[in-house]
Amino acid sequence: MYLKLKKSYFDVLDRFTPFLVITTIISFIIGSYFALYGSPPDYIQGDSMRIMYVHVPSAWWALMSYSVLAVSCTIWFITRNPIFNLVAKSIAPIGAVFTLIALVTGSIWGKPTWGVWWVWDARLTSMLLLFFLYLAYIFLWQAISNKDLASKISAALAMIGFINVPIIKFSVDWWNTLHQPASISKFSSPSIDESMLVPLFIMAFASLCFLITMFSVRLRIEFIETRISRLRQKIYD
Amino acid sequence: MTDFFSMGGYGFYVWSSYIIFFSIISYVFIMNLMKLNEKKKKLINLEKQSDQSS
Amino acid sequence: MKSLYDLINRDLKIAFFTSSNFLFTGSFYILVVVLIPFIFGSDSEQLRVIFKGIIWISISLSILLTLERIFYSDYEDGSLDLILQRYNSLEIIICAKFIAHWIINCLPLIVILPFLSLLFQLSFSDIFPILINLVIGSTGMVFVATFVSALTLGAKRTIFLKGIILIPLLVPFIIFGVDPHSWPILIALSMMSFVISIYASSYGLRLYGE
Amino acid sequence: MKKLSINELKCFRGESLVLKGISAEINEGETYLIKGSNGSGKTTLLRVLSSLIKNYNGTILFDDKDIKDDLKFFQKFSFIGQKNALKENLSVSKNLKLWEILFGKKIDVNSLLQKYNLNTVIDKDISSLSDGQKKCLSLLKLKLCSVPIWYLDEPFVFLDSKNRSILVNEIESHNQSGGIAIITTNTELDYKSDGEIIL
Repeated sequence: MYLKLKKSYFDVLDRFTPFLVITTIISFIIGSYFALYGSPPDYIQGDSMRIMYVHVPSAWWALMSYSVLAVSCTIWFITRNPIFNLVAKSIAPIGAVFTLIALVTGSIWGKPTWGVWWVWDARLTSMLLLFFLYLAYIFLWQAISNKDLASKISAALAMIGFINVPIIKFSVDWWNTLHQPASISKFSSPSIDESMLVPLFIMAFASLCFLITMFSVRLRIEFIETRISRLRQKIYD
Repeated sequence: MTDFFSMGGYGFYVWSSYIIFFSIISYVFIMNLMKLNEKKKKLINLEKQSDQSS
Repeated sequence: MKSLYDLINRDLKIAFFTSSNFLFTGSFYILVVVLIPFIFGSDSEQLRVIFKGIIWISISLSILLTLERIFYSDYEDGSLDLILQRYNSLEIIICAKFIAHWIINCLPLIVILPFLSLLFQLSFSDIFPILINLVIGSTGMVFVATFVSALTLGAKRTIFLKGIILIPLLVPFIIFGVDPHSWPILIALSMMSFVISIYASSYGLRLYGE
Repeated sequence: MKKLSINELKCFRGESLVLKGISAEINEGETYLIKGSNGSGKTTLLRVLSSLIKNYNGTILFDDKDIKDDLKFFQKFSFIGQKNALKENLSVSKNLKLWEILFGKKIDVNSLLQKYNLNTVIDKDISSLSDGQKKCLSLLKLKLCSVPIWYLDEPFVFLDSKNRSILVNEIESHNQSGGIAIITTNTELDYKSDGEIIL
């Protein structure tokens, strides 16, 4: 039941944050330079291909965050160590932000590529549903006033959502082949040139650093909140 | 220079997506840091209170 | 077996006594379908296509609207305590809720669907695959709705939150339900959601008990 | 000799310890009061005792059997909570029909309602009844099954003096037939009890 909070957790997170922030900023600067200037334009899509360098990393990390969320909820179910719940709780909003970014930039990319802001492409649609899975998880935490109950229920929901993600992906793919000619998806087999991989990986690394920074900050907020509620109980008991 | 900003005619799309990306990211970053500082202050206050009471 | 029957009987009685009985759910579906020609005009070729989709929209809406009747109304007035005390097998309670809710909410649509399809000049051979899919798909949707209802017992009464939770989970059923040949996948999905639902609902009810 | 014995009962709600080691021995035919201020865990204690909350430390024995292991324990008590298990938009008689199903027996409606003089409201909707009348209806659940233990959560709230004396008589006759009654209260109650648990 009890979360054993050691002082050392705080110390480690505190010491690493400035380092992480600096790495994030530097790698974003380098990444942006390569993404916007230092790489050649794509020979089919031209310079609009540059949107990929923010879109694709966001989509990757959005998916990864949900996996982390669901896996830590699963581990929580097995070990009942509340720290895994806090991990899940603090990664959810960041994942939601990345999903939102992936959706918006995907739609902006769609305009020059397909000529429209949105197509009901399998990937975009499953991304949209993933966004709602994130929202459901976050709102559930807010809707239940009893934090203990909230942690148990949202963990169960996250696991069910995780089972649902591949089903949604599979079914949306199925629906896509049923209703639309497959040629519409230009994303599906992009022959990525080596010169594009460099900025892509730098931007992905930068976004990952940002994710880790935010994650550690949010985790610390959760730790502090637990301590605050415990101190309150001690004082007013 | 104008070449760089026009991005071969795709300037609006490319720049708007980068602006959106970085503005959302910095908003999230600043909001969370502010929240962290606020919570830290609250914790320090409470710790003082509990030291006094005990 | 007797307790299963008793619980179903009780839910059906509640539905029968209040405004949520079969007549009303049936008219809900008819009214939703009546809206179609007003929106899309009276071109019967186009209407036929839209009609098949609207059925699924109306059934997911009706499941969403009645979500709180599965467990929440019993929880709110304290009957759930009594039910948990009298029938100490959670699985039976959950199965009873599945069946009762399906009878109240989905059966009316399945019964009136052949008559509704007459309005859109669809023959019985057109409607038969839809009917099969609807029977299987709506069962699965009820399984999903039941565990969402059980898990959100402690949440504030916000139908929108429950909608955000429920609708992404219903998407696969709708996608496969619309396609007339995908009933084997629908059966698999429904069976899977049955298993998940038994576990998740009893977890939710147990948490509520604590 | 049927007795309910509680041993070092501890229960967490979230992170806070609500029940801090409670022990009591309640013999056949006794009435115990649970006293405590608001939020001190009276309802929690009753829910633990009726094994609706299973997550606790310590032991609760009834008739020398642990209530966790006794699958039949659910048929040995009646729990009257603060929620009254009545559907607001249905009439009294329809609500009784629902109870008939839940309790699995025929109810003689008229003689049951006679108990608290509720015959006049039989066709009224629950939502139009007063709080006191709802409470009386809720207390009628005690008459629907004969069980050795009664858990009553704030039963005297909303009751007028006449109905209160009816309930007191009920509890006394239950005690005389060897039953146990456990009553929570947050007000000073001039009720003669065999013991008290103070939270």
